[in-house]
Amino acid sequence: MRAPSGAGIAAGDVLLAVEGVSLAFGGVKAITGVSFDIRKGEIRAIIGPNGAGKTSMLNVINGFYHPQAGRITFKGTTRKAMRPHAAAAGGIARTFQNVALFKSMTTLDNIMAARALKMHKSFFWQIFRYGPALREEVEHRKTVEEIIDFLEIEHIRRIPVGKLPYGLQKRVELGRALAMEPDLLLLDEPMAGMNLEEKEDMSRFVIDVNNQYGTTIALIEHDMGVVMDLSDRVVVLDHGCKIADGTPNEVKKDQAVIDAYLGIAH
Amino acid sequence: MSLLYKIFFTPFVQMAAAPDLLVQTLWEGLVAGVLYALIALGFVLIFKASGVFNFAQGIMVVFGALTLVGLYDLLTQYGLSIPAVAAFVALGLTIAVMFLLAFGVELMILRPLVNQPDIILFMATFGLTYFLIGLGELVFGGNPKIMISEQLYLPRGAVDLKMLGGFVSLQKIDIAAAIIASIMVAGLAVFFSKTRIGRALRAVADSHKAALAVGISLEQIWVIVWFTSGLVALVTGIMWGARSEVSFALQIIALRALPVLILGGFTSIPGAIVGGLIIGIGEKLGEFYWGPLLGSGIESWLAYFIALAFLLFRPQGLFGEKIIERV
Amino acid sequence: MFYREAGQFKTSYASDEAVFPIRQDKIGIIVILLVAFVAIPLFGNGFLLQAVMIPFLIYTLATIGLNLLTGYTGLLSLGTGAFMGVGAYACYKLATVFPEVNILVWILASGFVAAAVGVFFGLPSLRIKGFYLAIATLAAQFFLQWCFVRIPWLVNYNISNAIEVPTRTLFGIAVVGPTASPQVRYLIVLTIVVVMTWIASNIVRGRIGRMWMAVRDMDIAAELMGIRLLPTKLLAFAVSSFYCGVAGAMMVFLWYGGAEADTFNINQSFFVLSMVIIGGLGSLLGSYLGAALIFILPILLRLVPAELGMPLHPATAEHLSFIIVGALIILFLIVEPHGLARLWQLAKQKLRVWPYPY
Amino acid sequence: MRGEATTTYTDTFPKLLLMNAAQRGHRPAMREKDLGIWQAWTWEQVLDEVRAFALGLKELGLARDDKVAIVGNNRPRLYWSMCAAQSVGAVPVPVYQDSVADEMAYVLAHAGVKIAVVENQEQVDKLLSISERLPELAYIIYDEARGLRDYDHTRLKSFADVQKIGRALDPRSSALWWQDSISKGKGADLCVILYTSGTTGRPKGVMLTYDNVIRSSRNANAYDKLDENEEVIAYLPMAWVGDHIFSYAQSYCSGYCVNCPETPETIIEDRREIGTTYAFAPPRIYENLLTLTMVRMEDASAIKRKVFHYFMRVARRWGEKILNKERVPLYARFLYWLGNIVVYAPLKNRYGFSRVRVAYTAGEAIGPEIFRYYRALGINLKQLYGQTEASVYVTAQPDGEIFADSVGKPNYEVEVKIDDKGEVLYRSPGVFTGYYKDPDKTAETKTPDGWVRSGDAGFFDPKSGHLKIIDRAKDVGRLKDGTLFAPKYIENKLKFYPNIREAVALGDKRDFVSVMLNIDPVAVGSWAERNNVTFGSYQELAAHPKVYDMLAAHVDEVNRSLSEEGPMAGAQIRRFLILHKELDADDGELTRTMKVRRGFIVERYGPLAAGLYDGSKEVDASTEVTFEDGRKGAISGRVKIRDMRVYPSATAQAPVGKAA
Repeated sequence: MRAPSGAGIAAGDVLLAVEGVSLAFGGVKAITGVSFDIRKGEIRAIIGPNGAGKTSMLNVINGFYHPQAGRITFKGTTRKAMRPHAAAAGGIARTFQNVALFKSMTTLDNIMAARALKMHKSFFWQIFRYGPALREEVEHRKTVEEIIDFLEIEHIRRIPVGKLPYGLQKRVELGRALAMEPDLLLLDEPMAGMNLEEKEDMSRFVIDVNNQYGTTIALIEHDMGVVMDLSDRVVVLDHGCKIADGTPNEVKKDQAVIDAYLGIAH
Repeated sequence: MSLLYKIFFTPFVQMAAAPDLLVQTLWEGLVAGVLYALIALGFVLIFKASGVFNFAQGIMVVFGALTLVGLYDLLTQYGLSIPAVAAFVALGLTIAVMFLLAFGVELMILRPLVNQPDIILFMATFGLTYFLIGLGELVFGGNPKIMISEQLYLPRGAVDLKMLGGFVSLQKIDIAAAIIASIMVAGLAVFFSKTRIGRALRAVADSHKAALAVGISLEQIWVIVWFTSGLVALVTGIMWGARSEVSFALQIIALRALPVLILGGFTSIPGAIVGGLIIGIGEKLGEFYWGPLLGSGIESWLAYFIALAFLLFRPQGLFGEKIIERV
Repeated sequence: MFYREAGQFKTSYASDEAVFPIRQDKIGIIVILLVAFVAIPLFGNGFLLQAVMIPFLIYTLATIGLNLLTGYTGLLSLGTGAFMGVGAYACYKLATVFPEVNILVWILASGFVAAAVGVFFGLPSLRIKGFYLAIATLAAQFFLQWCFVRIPWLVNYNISNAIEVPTRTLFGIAVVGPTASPQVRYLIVLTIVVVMTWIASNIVRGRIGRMWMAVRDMDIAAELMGIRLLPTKLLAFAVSSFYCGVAGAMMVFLWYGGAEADTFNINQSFFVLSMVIIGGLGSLLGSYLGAALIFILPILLRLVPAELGMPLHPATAEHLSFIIVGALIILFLIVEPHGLARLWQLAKQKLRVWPYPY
Repeated sequence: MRGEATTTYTDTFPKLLLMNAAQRGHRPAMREKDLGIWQAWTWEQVLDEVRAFALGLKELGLARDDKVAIVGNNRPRLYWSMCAAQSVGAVPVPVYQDSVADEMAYVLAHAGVKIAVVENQEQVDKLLSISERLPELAYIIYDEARGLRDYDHTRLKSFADVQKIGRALDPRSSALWWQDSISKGKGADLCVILYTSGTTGRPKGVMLTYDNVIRSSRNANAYDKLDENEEVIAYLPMAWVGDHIFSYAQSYCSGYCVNCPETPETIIEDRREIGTTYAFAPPRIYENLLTLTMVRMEDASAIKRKVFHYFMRVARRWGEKILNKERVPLYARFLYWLGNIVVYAPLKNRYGFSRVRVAYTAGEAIGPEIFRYYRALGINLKQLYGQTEASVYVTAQPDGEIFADSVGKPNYEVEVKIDDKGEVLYRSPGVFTGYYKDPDKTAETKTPDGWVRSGDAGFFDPKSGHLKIIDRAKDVGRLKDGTLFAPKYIENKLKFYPNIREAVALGDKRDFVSVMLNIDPVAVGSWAERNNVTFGSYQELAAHPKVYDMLAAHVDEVNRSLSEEGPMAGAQIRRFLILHKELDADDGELTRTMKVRRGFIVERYGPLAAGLYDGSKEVDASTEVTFEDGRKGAISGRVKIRDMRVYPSATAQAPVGKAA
């Protein structure tokens, strides 16, 4: 796995910025005027009570939802809204709150599938699975095997992911995202529903990904302990509005945040 | 140029020129639509309650009609000389058969296949279709039969209304069909909104637990639903049978009714009714006024194109709300 | 228990991803191919070839075609029959307009016409899913069938309004038409089907196959991974229709020797669909097994009683076979919803871990 | 029978590497399951890798006679680094990768390690944590970079980087230098230091020369006719002499291929994929495999179970005979052939033993049941007796001469003798030169004329001429008349009977041998039901005359077998009793690992012990016990004592076996 293309952005510079983004379904407001940025190489946490619009925010960032207002700047190009394909091609990968793997496919195929964008050999070669197509297949298999090795999931390589325990599925999903060699990795509650040990493993992987490949990571997480340990900066949402933004310690002390978590209405 | 002319001008001229013909066409479309609606209703009932796309609906129509006629023949052969009595006894027996069918389906298909993917259940009803075709033909023979209309006191002949400087002839059977169908629909509507079982059925559509809360087991509900749509099928069968004849060709009309589902949605009863009418009328108008351009027989697919065209603008169907996909 | 895999290790990804990575399977497939290519043509009688093997193989190809669409990409189609028809009529037109070109070329070429039509009718998959899409494909079924009936140009204005297959030769041997021997036609069909199966397996094991399955299992995730849904689905429609088209062409030119519009009616579609389901969604092997069961079973139902000396009235036999096939479909779905392929898989797994239970 | 060892041969591993690269350059030398497939290296490629790394080491300042520690699971690069170190005249010191930091600190300090080649972050952290105690440690070289990205790399290098350094040198001159440095090495040089995991006291560094290792490896290869076509799988600790000989030395000598598993968890699958032809494992490995099989078969369908058990009976009856090429009736051959198709071959396939030619169990005694099971399947499982000090091979069972309770005959060029105290001594080209920096210990173990004290007591079985190990020498006692008394040996013989749970043998400094027995409540209980013997309690059952009769029969059999075993004949059992209570760890009668604590028991059951020797027929005993809930209570009862007849020694005292 080679380090992701920086696209001329040095570590510490803004990789992605959302400005005044608002999103609503019918009448229901999910996000209202939220702005924040993610710097290259950092681990950025997005936290907030349930229904704060965290997941919607990720959906906006990788173009699954199209906000009614606001701008999104990714790698220096500003758009009104991302498009899923553009986002993926531009190097945004993600995992999902409740695992969205390809259930009937094996671990290997799931991760290989994520290489689709990077495989270009023509249909003609595909049908013979020979020459360029085979070479391409093998070369990508190698990359994928490195990820499998990295996540220590060799033993489930050939098992359909639907049969795997939840914790492992989460890990495979991370692997699938990594296989896209993303510049920005969005993790939607990567540790939800895990036991302590699994959480520790997952945290280790997240950190390793961040320092091994220098991948920028934005994650949603409920476990405050984890957030405080992992993240460089935290943005806090509540009822679709940003109520705080800063280092874990700053955020921890912030009154608005405390209220929000105590459930005091605004 | 002249083609566009033919498409966008001539037909309307014709309509204006002979309004009585237009009315006549509309009427026929309406009747066809009512019957489509009935079949669609059968689909919807089952889909709502058991999430099954019942491919066998069409064959149930035929099977019902066949059974009725077949039983009638048997009865008359073995002594029952008074046609009317025989007819209604046969009707009763047929209803009983439809119940057995529903019961069998629940026992043999739904229960063992509960929680299987939709396509599996769909295939099962497909197997059921084969089965019923085979059974029907084995028992009653494959050759077309005449529906016992007059024995059931279904009117015949036509009333000719003088209007708009012409005649509009309404087949009495069509009027009857329209009326019966409307009664049927109204009845179902009442059944669903007023009765306890009916409410349970609606609950099932939302969640199986809810149904259990009402205190009716899923199995019972399935039986009821399949029986109900069996009755609907039977009625449809009688109507179509009375208009043409009772044969396996009838099952094709079930396929004709499918576009109604696209239009109305799989789970909406009003959708089925309105959709049925739209398709029925659209089909007749299209065939009568535009058909000649393409050569006849276009009604075999016209309905689908109407439905698809409609769908491109409103994917959620007539009465469905917009779906927000979540991840 | 016959799988002795100790000592079979892979030192390259290529060999690890071979079609039959296990030696015992390789041997098995070779044996089967020998039987199919040598034994059957040598010893099989006309009936076996004409009434059993040829149609079985042709249906297998159609089943593979539909399986690529429904099994691998999760797009339920009820228009298979029509797409086969497109292949047949296209082949007929091409073969009669350009008689100098070899017929086999046209049989394959007709697949492309079918593919084009398939793509067109796949367009609705942009907006609709599941059974809605299935119904949309019925539009194709009825419209195309209507075309076959209503457009005499397709059959060169024959009075019979049907396709009449002319005699054509390859290296001087009649391959299609009344004079073509069953052996020759069988070998041609077999070759085409085997090659196209191999190609299909290459496609589904590669990038494209994974994209299809991804779309099938979780289209949203696939989209967010940068897989464009519409092109992927349309490609599935194209390839699927290609296979069905070729199957249709072969059906008319190498089996029936003639056909009319009704040959490709909706029942044909359902027939093939049931083969897919019984065989197993998303399995090439299953396509063979399904076709075998659904097609050969009725034949047996007709033959067996006769052999037992109590010949049924053909009509009765017909009805019986309907009943039994229907019952069997339901039974199979209950026993193993994932079809014969899954049954085979389980059996094979048992054999591999023998004597352990797991 | 002389080994080929006397003929002139290549005398160091680097030279052997050159030879293999020249003779069989394109044959696989090593494989590792990595990234999903078996990455393979031919001898030529290995040569290249080793050369690059060796030159890199030299550039890092590694000089002759420096020590290089090797820490980690079996990985090709770790094996290469051994040869690389040797090629520049340094000495590899493999260390147990699971030893705690403190232990490791001792070994590395004691060996004075200059460079450590380790597997991964885990080991690096361990070493860094103790680095201040290792002043001589100049560099740590790691194989797996994972997680080490941000570490300070002044003293830390990746294996690949070191190779880069080596490859960066001018090819010609550096190659010449390397050749020269290799040719400087000779057979008498120190080859490796293996630290014996000290059960008692500090680990001792066993020094072995090239001659030691290479000659005994060659002899072993000759003994079992191993050649370059063997496939072995390396999964035992690299610091264990067994692995060193088996996965390194013997491979270099015969040119066979060594395979490293993907992870320790996947070992069984990996073994199956490779299909090893030559296997080497301590008994527990075989035990685990057998247990796994039995557990799995319990879940199998009834028919399958029946088939399995039926054919296992067939195998037990005939399998070994067929394997030993004895004459067996035709129907038996047929049945076995059938069973082979249905059960044996598939099972062997599951184990990955389908292609195995020779499999050894060593390290400790293996249960005869387990041993026979594998033999019965047709796997050529054999026992050998070896020690680090001997470069493993002392004795081994020749093909066709297999006994569950012997460790076979001396290997080529090995002399074995039993001293008057019954301790086994051996002398061979393989015996070590001494313990590193520990002349006293060396003197204790190694006599001036080159005999090594094994510390084990044993004797040569007069019938087979096989060596039998009876016990640790220090545990072996003497009867008053001076005859040898090996309690564990007798106890084990008794415990092979399912009815006997535990046995405690008395006799040291006494007139004769007597034993206290513990019945196995399950086995005896079911026996009682079958023979409608009624009993209310364990005590009642234990005291039942019929039970006594049954055990008496067992003891009698033991006596007969003892009588046939030369030196053991004198130590037959004269009297025995059955304890009225189960020996229990909670009462301190057993260790937590379920070994009997002889001394403790003797004093705890003083009256009984006395009774055994004062000739009384029965003794009253009362013993305090601890119940599950921790309450204390007393079990008292009348314990009968049986006299047994002894057999005349079947053979004269066996001569001190000199097989060489």
